Amino acid sequence: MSKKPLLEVKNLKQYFPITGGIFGRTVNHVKAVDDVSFEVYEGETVSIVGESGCGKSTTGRAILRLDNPTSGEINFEGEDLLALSKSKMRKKRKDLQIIFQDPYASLNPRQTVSQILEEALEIQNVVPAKERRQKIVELLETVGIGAHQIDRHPHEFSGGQRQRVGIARALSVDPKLIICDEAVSALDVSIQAQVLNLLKELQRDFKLTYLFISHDLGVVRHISDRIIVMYLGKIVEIADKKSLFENPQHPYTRALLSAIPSTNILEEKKERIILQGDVPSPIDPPTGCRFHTRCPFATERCQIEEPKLQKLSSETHQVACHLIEEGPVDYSKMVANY
Amino acid sequence: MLIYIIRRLFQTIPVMLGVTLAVFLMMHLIPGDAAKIMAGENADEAQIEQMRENLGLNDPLYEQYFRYVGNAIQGDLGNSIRTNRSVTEEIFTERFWITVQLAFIGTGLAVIIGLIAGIISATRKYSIADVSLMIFALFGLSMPNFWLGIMLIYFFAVDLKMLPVAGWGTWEHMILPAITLGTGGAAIIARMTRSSMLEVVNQDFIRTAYAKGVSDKLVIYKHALRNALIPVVTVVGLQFGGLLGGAVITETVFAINGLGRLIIDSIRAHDFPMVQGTILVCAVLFVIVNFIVDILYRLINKRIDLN
Amino acid sequence: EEGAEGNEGTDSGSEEAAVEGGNLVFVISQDAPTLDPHGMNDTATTNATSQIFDRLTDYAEDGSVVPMLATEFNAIDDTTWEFKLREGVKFHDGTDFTAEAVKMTLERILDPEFASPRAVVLNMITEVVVVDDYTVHIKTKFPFAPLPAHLAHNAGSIIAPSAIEEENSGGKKVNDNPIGSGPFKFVSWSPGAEIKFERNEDFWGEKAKVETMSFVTVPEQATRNAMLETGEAHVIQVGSSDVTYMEGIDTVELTSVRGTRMDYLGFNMNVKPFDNLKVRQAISMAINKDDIVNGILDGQGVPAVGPLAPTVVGNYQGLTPLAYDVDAAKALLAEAGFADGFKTTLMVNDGNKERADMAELIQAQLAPLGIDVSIEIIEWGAFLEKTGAGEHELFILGWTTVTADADYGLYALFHSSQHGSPGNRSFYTNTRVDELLDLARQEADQAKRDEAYKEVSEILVEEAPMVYLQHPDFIYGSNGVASGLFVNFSGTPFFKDVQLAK
Amino acid sequence: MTEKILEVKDLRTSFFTDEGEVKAVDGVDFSIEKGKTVGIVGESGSGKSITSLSILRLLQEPVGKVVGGEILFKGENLLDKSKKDMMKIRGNNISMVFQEPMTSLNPTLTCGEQIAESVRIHQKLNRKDAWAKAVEMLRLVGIPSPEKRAKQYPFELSGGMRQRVMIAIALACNPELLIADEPTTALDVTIQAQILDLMKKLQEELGTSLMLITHDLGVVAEMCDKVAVMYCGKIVEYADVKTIFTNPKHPYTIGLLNSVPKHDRDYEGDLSVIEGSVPSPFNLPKGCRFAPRCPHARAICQSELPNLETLEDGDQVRCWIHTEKWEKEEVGAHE
Amino acid sequence: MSQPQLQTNAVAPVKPYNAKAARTKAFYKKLAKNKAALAGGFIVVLFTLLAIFAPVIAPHDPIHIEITKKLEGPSAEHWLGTDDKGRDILSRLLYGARISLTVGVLSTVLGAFVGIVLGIVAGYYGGRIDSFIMRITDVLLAFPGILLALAIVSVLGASTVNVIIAVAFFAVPTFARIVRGSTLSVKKLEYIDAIRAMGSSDFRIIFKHILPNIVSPIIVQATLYIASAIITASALSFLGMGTQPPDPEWGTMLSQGRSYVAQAPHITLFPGIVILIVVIGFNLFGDGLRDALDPKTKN
Ligand SMILES: Nc1ncnc2c1ncn2[C@@H]1O[C@H](COP(=O)(O)OP(=O)(O)OP(=O)(O)O)[C@@H](O)[C@H]1O
Ligand SMILES: Nc1ncnc2c1ncn2[C@@H]1O[C@H](COP(=O)(O)OP(=O)(O)OP(=O)(O)O)[C@@H](O)[C@H]1O
Ligand SMILES: [Mg+2]
Ligand SMILES: [Mg+2]
Repeated sequence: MSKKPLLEVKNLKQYFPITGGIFGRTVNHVKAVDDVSFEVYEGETVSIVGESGCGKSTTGRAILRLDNPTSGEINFEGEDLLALSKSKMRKKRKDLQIIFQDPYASLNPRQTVSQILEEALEIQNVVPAKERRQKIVELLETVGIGAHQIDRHPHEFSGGQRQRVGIARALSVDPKLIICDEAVSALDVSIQAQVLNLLKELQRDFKLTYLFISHDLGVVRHISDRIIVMYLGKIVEIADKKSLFENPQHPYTRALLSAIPSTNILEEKKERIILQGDVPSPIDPPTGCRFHTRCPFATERCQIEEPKLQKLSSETHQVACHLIEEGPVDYSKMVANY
Repeated sequence: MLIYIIRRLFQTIPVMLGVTLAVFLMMHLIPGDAAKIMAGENADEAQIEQMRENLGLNDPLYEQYFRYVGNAIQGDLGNSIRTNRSVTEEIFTERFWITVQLAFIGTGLAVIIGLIAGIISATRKYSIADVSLMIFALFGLSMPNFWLGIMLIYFFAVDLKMLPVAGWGTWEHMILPAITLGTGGAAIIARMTRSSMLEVVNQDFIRTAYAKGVSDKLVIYKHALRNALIPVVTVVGLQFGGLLGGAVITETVFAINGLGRLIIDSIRAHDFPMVQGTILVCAVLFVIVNFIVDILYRLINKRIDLN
Repeated sequence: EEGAEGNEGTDSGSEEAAVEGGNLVFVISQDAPTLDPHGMNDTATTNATSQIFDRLTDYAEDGSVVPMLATEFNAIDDTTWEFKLREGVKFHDGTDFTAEAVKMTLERILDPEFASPRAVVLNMITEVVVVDDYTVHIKTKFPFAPLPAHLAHNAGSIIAPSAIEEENSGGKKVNDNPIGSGPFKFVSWSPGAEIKFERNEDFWGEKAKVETMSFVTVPEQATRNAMLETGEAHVIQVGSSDVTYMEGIDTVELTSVRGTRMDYLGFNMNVKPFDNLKVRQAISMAINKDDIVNGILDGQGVPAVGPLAPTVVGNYQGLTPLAYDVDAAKALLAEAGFADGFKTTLMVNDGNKERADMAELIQAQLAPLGIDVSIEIIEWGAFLEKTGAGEHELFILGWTTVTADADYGLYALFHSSQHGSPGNRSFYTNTRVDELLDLARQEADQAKRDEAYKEVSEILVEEAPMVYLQHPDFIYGSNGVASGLFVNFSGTPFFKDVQLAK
Repeated sequence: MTEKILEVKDLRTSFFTDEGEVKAVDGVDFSIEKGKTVGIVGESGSGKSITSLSILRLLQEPVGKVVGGEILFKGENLLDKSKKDMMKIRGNNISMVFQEPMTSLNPTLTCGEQIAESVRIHQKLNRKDAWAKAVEMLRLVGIPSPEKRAKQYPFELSGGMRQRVMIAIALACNPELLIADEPTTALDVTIQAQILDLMKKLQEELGTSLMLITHDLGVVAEMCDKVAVMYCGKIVEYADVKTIFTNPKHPYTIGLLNSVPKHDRDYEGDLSVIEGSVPSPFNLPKGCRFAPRCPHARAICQSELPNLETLEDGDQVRCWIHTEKWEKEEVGAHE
Repeated sequence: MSQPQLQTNAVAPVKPYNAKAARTKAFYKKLAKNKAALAGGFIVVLFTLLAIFAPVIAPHDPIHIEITKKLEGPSAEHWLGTDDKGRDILSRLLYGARISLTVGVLSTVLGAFVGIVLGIVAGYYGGRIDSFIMRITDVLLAFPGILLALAIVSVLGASTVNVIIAVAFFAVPTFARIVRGSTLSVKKLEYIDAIRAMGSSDFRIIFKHILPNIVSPIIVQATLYIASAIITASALSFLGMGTQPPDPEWGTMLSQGRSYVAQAPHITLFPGIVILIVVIGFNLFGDGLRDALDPKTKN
């Protein structure tokens, strides 16, 4: 893993206005992503996990400038994407691609597979018009779709195959970074495994960097190098895979990990941490630490002061929690709470 | 809710301004000269000029407009060119209530018939009743209503002598106009109810109701209908606008002295203040009804956030 | 009075049993815009106000002028007329009718500030002098023979001074407070819908038979017909095309009156090719007036030979109109240099089915001459404006000689001082015609006047500034009326004597 | 052997569509013992939901129809019941929780009303008592301040709370059997944990039997006593939970278990996968439905459908490998 | 690179086939199954043909006046009788199809065009433009439709062209709203984001990706709107503000003949029936199209 960050996200904020009033005045904001910073290095896979609505997709979309972030910087290869002009950004898009969750909605139902890919090639003009057909066949073969299916429409494919077409489209412009937003969540396990393997293989072959967004920790553990845990628009923990799964630090991460039902039926069942209540609304997030409303360890300080991401002993592990500062946490208390 | 109502009221202001501006401009683009019309066929130039001056038609357009809006806010819509009486007074006589009555009876008829037909159709999909009701609805939708009105007169009043030909007052007078006016709306509501019902019936919560052991009837009337009504209610609001427009024709055919006829007469006579006034009142009426519908809609459909 | 025909067919089925009192329903197509007899110049106003107000003089069935509120009238010099007034007449509010009422009424209509659209009927009057309570002198600008006829017109309705005073002092306008001395009193009015009247129990003459009366407005012809058919309406004005059908209905009686109206196809003589006499004559000859009368009026009218209807005092029916002859017309047109015809526009006002029908028929009849007519139906105000300003080619219009006197029927239409909106929309100029019209206007001797009008008519036929099409009849249908409906030559119905059937 | 509350025998359900008959459920056999939990897993479209809907006879006739088999509830065949009888059973003896908490509640009725309705119908309680019961049920499923919540509409509740309301509705009449069709799929893991926990607790308290449909093997492992694995409208393996996870017999079960990425275990390299994808319901293979994707398939697999055979350890498997015929088969028909 | 380890769907039908054709075929199949839609389509096509070939089929000159033969009932010479000026009603109806269908279609196309542009702009760009456009449609909607049309015709004068403009005018808000709604929902689909992430211009997104995907509701709405446009046009004629004589527009014929309902019912009856049939035709066809284009409906 080289130490050069390919992507650097700094203090990214994405507030969506809630409009109201007579003239569509903004009355409030959904603080979907609130001051998030992280890096992605070339060739690695970084995952973002967290509960629904915590701002995973929003982060991904902001990086691609699919929405216009409220503030922050997104440095890609040293260049701030948010500062680029519209037309420059359009050219830049060649280097950053996205694969979406819904294999049904992410392909235009009116286009054939070859039209979809050809359009992608045409927009970025990566290969001359004459060679496009050849390139399309190659691309499809790469993702495991036969040349005879080139003129079919998306609805004639299974979900897994559609996802492959989506991957082929992303690959068509030779991107450096691919954001996979729940790229396998909608697929059946047996198909999901196929696609995950394909993604891994492509990464090896094309030296791709992935920002992998998912809520499935099993998948994340399988594919990632490093993992970012988000809660309500904030990063609560960043760590490499091993230390995150084996030594989670943030109470939320721990709860998350323990909440997943295990198939390991022979093992003694671990005590589970069951969080109380629901995720609060991102419109008026709790003060201080956003997790304090559900955290069994919350202190007064947690309610007032917002914890910052701090490096732990291991360089690659960062946590945003006041408890950590006060030494190791006794997580048995959490269990007892349940 | 109250805040919502107030805010929703405020939202109607730009619409109202737009409406006044649109009407005002339109009326002033009309060829012809109000002064000349008033003066009559055999009048001379000097008389016409005199009349023009009296009517303030020589002022710049924007001045006329601002004067108009300013006065309108105080309930003064100017004086009719034709009768020289206050437009507000002229509108808010009996005729206003007649049209409101007519439109509401028409709407009521449309809603009642439409809903019943729609529910019958939806609950007995593809039955003879369904097919014939939908054919009727299609006819209702496809019939020019002045034609329907005249046909009704000749059939029920002239041939069968069951009902009076024209006029307004007793309930007998109201039947034919209400049918004429309500038919189109009934057809639309029937079709809408049917498709809305069929859509709702396929939704998950209906399955939930069945899984609870709720009887068919209760599922239809308690669970499905309530939800199916949601899109229908909005249509009713819009229908009301259509009905106000339809009143122009119905009132003409049945010689009912309502706003619709006032509008037509005024347009013909280039009675600007009167046309402006009546159309404005119709638009206000429409906006108010839709405002009420909106509130109703929110009462039925609690899903919509009141903020 | 040459050629003047009497009215006919005014008797209703008298064998029906009549009842006293009752409510008479007269269904009209358009409500009166005002109940002020000075307020508007249109038929609907005339119809309504004629029931409420009396005039100094009146037209008899034959069109002659007879006394009404005046008992006698004489010209005492060239420009002064003396009127002796009826005594014991009371207005509806109980005030007495005196010479003061005449003075106030006439001064009101002549007041330039009041700008009555009807001032034109009486604007030759310069002064009204009250001699005593029951004598007035009316002075005119110039010797004006037809003054009694003009005063018989609805514009000459005598309004109670009390009503005028109230209006002047800022109270109710005459429009809302029409007080006359006529057979019916005004009760209430919902504009656009219904006017209610009741019998004037103190009427100076024979009292009205019905107790109450309402004028109900029904804009849709089919609806009016249906109402007459079911008896919901007692009286309606019947469209000429419905006459045949109505005749077939047992309960419906028809009353038909020859009118003083003349419908015409006008040329704008200021524009080519209508400045060319031959073109005008050719067009006159290509139009089959019988087709128009029979086809559009269903025979309910007479083809016009000249500008004046047979019912107008001073008309001359011995004229030889340009004969209907398509071949001759073609030849004339070729002589004029239009062998292949030309394109032109025919303007008609909207809202008048019969005129639109005429336009279509004329369009079809001119087609064989190679004249390609496109019809432009425009709104009444715009129509008057354009034809008044000379922005037109062909147009169809009508002129009702409301006073039944030739002066009213010719002066405005053909005098060169009347170009444009005053009435001469053909922009016709002929010094001899001007001379004759001026002369006849000031001549007291009817025979001399007739002579002048005869010559004018002959010139007008020859010069063809317009095609005189027809004089339509006024047809009223009644159902449930026993007797007594009277319609005058300008189509105004009078309900004083109407008795309802049992 | 304990009492069987539900016994499904050779259930067949078809949809008659424009394109032809879809045999959504094609001969399914399983049973649920009193107080126990049976899990049904399988790929999307394998017929899990249709099986459950068939049991309650909630299919949309005439498009979908049970065409064969028996559904014995406490020994009585539900397919023979009249509509009225079924109405009495639904929500009372058997209730159901659906997958989508967002759409499965009537948006125009308050939560309390929706719970009370069920009680009113089956227990003939009056309005007031039914409401009290509804509030009690909300409290039971762990909704804070239930009196207030009962008066709220579904849109005012979060997904997890709605699912609790669904469960409250289902359990309001103390049913003997609860069918839960993917009750937690739409929920976040932390909420899922809450719900699963709740269901387990309530099941223990009330002694309800549970039929749990899911595609999450983790959930199955945590919740179930027995597991039926479905593939293309058929049960391919039916065994108790331990056997399924420790000693799966059917190649599909094995493939399925291996292709799930585990969050609690590290491994290197690629996941093992099941090649290919589920056949189209209109174009089902003649023999074993799994044969086209099966790494072991032989000629007989392509041509003949195996039966669900009970092995010595009680595991039921639908696969030729576990039959005597297998040894006699030629190898290499596949590829 | 290494061959991906799995083969694609082994069981999916692999026979070579043209996908677009298949989809179109499925659409037609669905449409063909809907008898009402077929009947509607038949009516529409029939009247279109009649309109096109009117000069060939019509037995008489539609504007030739033979005043002596007016108000004749149906006969061998005049199959549907003559009107109040002795013109052949059949011929007038045939020629009238040209005007009425043109009014219906043209006003719909015109209104739809403006509506689509406004709707797409509002839906795609959102924000202030959206609010502004929607306020305009609010204003237009606040006028009862026929009044708006009346006002426009009285401004512009009564003629066929102006009727088209007027009827088109009040189609605008309807289409703008539908298009805006559809645009909003299509805009949310991931493939729009995907193509945006590719670096596509707004222009391409709107015309290549959004527009084609919202044509179905537009076409359905348009078909239904043609029906109401024909009716509105005839209502304007009734009020004397429609197509002017001698042009044989159906509504004009109907309203001109209405004074003869009692004495010569055929002259209103036939235009009335023709309007009814054609409007029903468009309605049925539109409904059928909607069903055929809607993936949710099966039967
Ligand atoms: N365009 C938008 N306008 C307003 N709010 C938005 C918009 N997009 C997202 N949000 C809100 O921002 C928050 C974060 O959404 P986001 O889609 O990033 O969540 P996520 O972590 O991807 O969740 P999921 O797992 O459900 O995909 C949510 O509360 C969402 O409602
Ligand atoms: N209304 C219907 N018409 C036609 N086919 C249907 C219908 N409903 C379901 N099917 C078919 O029945 C089969 C089984 O569907 P079912 O819903 O039981 O699957 P499932 O196992 O519950 O899948 P999932 O995990 O996606 O919920 C599928 O092949 C589906 O296509
Ligand atoms: Mg997301
Ligand atoms: Mg399912």
